[in-house]
Amino acid sequence: MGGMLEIAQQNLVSPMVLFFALGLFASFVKSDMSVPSAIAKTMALYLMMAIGFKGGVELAGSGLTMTLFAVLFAGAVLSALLPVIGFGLLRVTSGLSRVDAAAVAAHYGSISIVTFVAATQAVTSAGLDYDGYMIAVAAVMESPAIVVALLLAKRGNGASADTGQGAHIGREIFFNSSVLMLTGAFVIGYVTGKPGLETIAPFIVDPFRGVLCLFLLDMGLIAGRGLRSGLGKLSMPVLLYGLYMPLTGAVIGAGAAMLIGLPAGSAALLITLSASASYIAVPAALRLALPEATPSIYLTLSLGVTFPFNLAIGIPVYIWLAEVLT
Amino acid sequence: MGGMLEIAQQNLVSPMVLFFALGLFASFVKSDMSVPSAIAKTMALYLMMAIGFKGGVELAGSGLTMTLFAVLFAGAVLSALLPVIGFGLLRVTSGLSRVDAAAVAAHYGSISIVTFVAATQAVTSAGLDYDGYMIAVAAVMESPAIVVALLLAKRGNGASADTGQGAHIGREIFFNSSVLMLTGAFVIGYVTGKPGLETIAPFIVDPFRGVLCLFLLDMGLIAGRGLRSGLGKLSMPVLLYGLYMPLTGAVIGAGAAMLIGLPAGSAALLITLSASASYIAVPAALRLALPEATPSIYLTLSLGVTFPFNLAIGIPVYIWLAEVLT
Amino acid sequence: MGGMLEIAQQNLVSPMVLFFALGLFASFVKSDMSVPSAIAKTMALYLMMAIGFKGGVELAGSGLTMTLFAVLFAGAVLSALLPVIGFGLLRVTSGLSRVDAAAVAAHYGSISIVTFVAATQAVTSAGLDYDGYMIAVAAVMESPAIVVALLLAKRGNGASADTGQGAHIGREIFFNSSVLMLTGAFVIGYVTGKPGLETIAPFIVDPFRGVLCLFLLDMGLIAGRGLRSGLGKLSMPVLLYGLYMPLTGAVIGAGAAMLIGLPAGSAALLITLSASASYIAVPAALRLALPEATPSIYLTLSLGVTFPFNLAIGIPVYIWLAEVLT
Amino acid sequence: MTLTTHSKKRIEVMIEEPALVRITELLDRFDATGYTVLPALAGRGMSGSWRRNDAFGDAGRIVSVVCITDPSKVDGVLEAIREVVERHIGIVSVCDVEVIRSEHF
Amino acid sequence: MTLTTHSKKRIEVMIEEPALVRITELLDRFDATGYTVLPALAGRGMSGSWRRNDAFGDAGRIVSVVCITDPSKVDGVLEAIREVVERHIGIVSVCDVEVIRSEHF
Amino acid sequence: MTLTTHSKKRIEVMIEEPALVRITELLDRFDATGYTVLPALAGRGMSGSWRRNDAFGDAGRIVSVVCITDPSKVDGVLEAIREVVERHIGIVSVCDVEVIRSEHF
Ligand SMILES: Nc1ncnc2c1ncn2[C@@H]1O[C@H](COP(=O)(O)O)[C@@H](O)[C@H]1O
Ligand SMILES: Nc1ncnc2c1ncn2[C@@H]1O[C@H](COP(=O)(O)O)[C@@H](O)[C@H]1O
Ligand SMILES: Nc1ncnc2c1ncn2[C@@H]1O[C@H](COP(=O)(O)O)[C@@H](O)[C@H]1O
Ligand code: NA
Ligand code: NA
Ligand code: NA
Repeated sequence: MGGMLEIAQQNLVSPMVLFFALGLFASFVKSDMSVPSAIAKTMALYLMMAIGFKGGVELAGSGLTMTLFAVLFAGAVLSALLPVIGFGLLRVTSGLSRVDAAAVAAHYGSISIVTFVAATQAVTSAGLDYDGYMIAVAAVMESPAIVVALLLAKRGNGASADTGQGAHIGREIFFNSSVLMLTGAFVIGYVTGKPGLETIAPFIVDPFRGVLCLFLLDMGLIAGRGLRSGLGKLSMPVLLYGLYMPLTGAVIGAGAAMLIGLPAGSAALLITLSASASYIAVPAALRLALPEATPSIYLTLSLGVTFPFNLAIGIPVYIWLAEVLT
Repeated sequence: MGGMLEIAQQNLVSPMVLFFALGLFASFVKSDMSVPSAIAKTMALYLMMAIGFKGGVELAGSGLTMTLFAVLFAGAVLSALLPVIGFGLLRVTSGLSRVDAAAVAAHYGSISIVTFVAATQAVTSAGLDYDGYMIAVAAVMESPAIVVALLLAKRGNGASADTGQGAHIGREIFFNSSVLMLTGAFVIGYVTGKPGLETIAPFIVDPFRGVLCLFLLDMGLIAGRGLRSGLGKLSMPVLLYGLYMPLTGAVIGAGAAMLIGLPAGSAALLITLSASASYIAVPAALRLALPEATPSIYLTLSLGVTFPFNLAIGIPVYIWLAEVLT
Repeated sequence: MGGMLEIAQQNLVSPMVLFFALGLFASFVKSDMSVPSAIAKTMALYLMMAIGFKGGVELAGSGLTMTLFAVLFAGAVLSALLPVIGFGLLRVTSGLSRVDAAAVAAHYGSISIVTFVAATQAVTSAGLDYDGYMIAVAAVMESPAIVVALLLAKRGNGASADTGQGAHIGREIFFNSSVLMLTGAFVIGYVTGKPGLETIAPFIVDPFRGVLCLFLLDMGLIAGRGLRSGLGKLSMPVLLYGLYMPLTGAVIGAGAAMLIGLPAGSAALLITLSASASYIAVPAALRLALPEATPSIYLTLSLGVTFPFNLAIGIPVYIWLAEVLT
Repeated sequence: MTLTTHSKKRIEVMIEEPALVRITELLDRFDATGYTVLPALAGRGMSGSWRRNDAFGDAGRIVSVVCITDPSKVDGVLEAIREVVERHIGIVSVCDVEVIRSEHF
Repeated sequence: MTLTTHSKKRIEVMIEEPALVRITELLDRFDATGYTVLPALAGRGMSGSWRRNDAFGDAGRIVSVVCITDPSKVDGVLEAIREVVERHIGIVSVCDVEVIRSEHF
Repeated sequence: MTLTTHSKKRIEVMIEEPALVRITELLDRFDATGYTVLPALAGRGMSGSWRRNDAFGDAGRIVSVVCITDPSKVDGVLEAIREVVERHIGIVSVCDVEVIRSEHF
């Protein structure tokens, strides 16, 4: 199915990646272009609604299998394990405080749903299939990383005790908009199946890739502005973390995929999930649970460095990795 | 055509109702999920634009008939009559003040366009057809109830005279966004007919049901939050009104449908209109015209109690009623 | 292909024009109908993304020709030349100050992308084709008029020197959202070609005309409200300018089209571009670069007078002109 | 301050959106030179709490009307505003401000 | 002013949106009768600058909480707010205002 | 108040959105520690009335820039702001506030 270079090249000239590049360009020339935040928020909801629903419908078609449970379990373990590794790496290589290191590590243990969505498109373009349950895996991988990172941060005395806010934080971690929309739409897709999908396909299937382009334009704008203001503040070891951590996650995710025996398409997605870093759900949860951590570090890193890296280079590599290993 | 249970079951597992349930669930677990108000407002405009346009196109196909005028007239009478009945029932059964009783009654005389839209989908799923002019009936039924309720409220001395604001209130009642969009799009649909529809069908027809799902998700969120904060403040008689008044309206609407000799699909819609309660246009008009009335009563009742009731249980019942009676 | 009257009539009963009329009507009856500004802004982005992309794809199909460069050059010259003519006419016929005259002239040298988009629809409805590069011409014509008008205004001493703001103003003129989105999407369309278009056509092609209807509804609302409050403040010569300047521009644009030997469809678009007046990009740039100019004059004129004129009457005339002359 | 400034009053009215037009008309009537309306996102008061995204239409939403005006006009304006907010949901406060261009107020 | 007015304090807290709930719960706890939350578009402070359209989710956005309350309650409320803003991004200011309907505060 | 507070000035500039960048650059230049920009929905002034939803693009919209700063800086800042608002649509007011964490201003 073609080598890595071919996938990479095809990826780089997709409208998706090019609109992201347009956003980056606009931010670099300091254009006033912007997408209203109400629209950005709704597009994010839409993407999760669509991907969740389609995943549920797929699963209704294929049924519950042992692989499903294995990969859900693997997802949870990866999300809990990667922050520990990332935290260790950061503490050893960079001068980040315990709290900042834990905060950054949380982002890389959790996932970026947009990176995931972009990967589903690239997987399909590469002629592969993926299983519907991979969307459930994405939902499962959102939260454990946050819990683990909070434990890492609080083990020291860098952070003061957070009394009486447990309920808010718990909600923010387990019932945040992103987890709930993915899971909810997944369940609805599962319940209504193909007939349900047919009634709303012209909304959630057909325009999906176009909406993704507009969303990525906005991400390019935001990532570019974040980079412009934040890049100078990152030390070299931290910056490098934004590049090697996704690859580290990818390798570990690839190992898990091999263990379970996932087919290539789904393996590529599990690898992508492991390699991707959150920039919506985790930052919001951490501002509440770990306000001492510096937002500009984790946001610049996950949105400004790792996201573009994954979108342009990472995804083709992960697909190639999945094809080679499975 | 199947019995009521079949329609009901089919209705309950439609993506529409399930997304509403997801919104309710999200509000009960206190998730931060929300749809920006700019989007909710635009989706409401969109739904009215789409349903209005399609109705006009239908009418252009079928032409003006005596039935059309009869049902328009019936709609206006129902909208004016139901508040009188509702007002009487509330005054007798509940301790609501004259002003609050009139305000609540106004909501149930007017209509909920989203309930109507959901009913058109359910009618179609049940294998029935409806006439395009039913959309004009919906538009006609929006406003008379407000006028009648104001008269009921002002007959007593519970409300002070409202000097010099007549023009604003009149506009709010007869040219509110909802009436104007429905009527305007209806006329445009009528004028441009099928060729006009073809040019914009990929916008107003194809994605319609998907948009409705997202809109209903938002309504679930809002209804759930309204219920959580407002339900405790409603007395039992008021709460029960939210359940028996739609059924009362339905029966009276069914009578009108029989008198006119409407076919089953259109009859189901007239019954639904009579049974539904407004939560957008009427509240806005009443805050201006009857500020003494307590918003939390009428909003909790119409949006939190009657809307979910109609969506989940009412609509199948009304369709079944229409099939049985016609 | 039918005379002017036929094109005009067909244009007047298109959903596009009728929704604009609905917006006008709603504003005249002082309805509260409105489209949230976040949505209006996003629809504008969407229209430019769609039209830009499609233009680029067209060009990828037809390749770079001499005509392309000729018409790009002609566009730049027209955009720079028309403000000089307009400025002269205003200074001679109206009592407008140098600064106000230059500001108004800038709007008419630049273009209205929505008028352009409406014209592409009308051209297609009239059975004509247009070349993809006309979108690049639209992008090229946005900015020169602003520069020329600033020179006209500053030659006198009506405006104080604007120190140290050159960079902002330059960005506002050459990298404004509108220019960048048009050009960027055009390039992306050119690079990805037909295969790229296929992936996102259900987003940018199919619902395009429907979105345009909703956008024009909003423009009707805004134009109507602008007219209501601003029309009385325009003197008769200024008001007339809003009617004869588009025709003047059209005639000059038609001359350029003949010189280049453009086919009828593209000629109609070049004429429309010359005849149209900006109401988004230019006002924003002028508030920064020429704050002494009175916004209510140029906005009322371009949005309240010229835009409706072009939409209802101008476009059919320009198409007819193009057909007659080519 | 060495820059010449002028003492004015800043009236702030938090009012439910449907009744906004009553406040602005009143300000027009009293020749208040200008006002600015700011949207609110959420709030709580005696009649309960609300959030912008949890309301349909305008009912239930609060906006904040800011009017900077001359002390001489404040009494009349406040009296008129009081009448509106007595029937509608809303609160009113006034504070002292200095402005730099007195011709605007 | 001839109209009877009452002296109150207007507390304004600019706080990052994720921590908003901490401020409002605190105001509830201290029986502050009401508050209104206004959105902000952009800003700059010691922790850098931000714009609403350049942030995903709520993190990084500032909202302004306005609470008009009785002078007697201000000390307690401020002390509690200080604790929140010491851990979160936010600033606090207080000014004197006059209100017309004292039963609301 | 028993809590230690510090006297500052709260400058509020209502300015048309296209000129916002001029105000914020000026605040940067004068080392004003921070500012927050609030959107407005509608307004009326000498140059007429406007509503957010009735304008395309930013032209015609007003935003409110709030800057809490030390009294010692106010004169310079106001003088510079005056120059901007003299060419642009905008109004300026200043009021006294107390803040709790002086290191922020
Ligand atoms: N003390 C207060 N400070 C600031 N805003 C308030 C206050 N009291 C009420 N509000 C606002 O005014 C609205 C209506 O207040 P109420 O009439 O007391 O329910 C509330 O929802 C708040 O948005
Ligand atoms: N002096 C100030 N005046 C007004 N707003 C401020 C001020 N300082 C900070 N802010 C706002 O509070 C946010 C956080 O401030 P900081 O914690 O200093 O970064 C800024 O982004 C501004 O929106
Ligand atoms: N006295 C005032 N109080 C509050 N806002 C004002 C006042 N005067 C003007 N404004 C705001 O500033 C904008 C421009 O004012 P002007 O330059 O007078 O037209 C108006 O549209 C209002 O939003
Ligand atoms: Na990850
Ligand atoms: Na009804
Ligand atoms: Na032009």
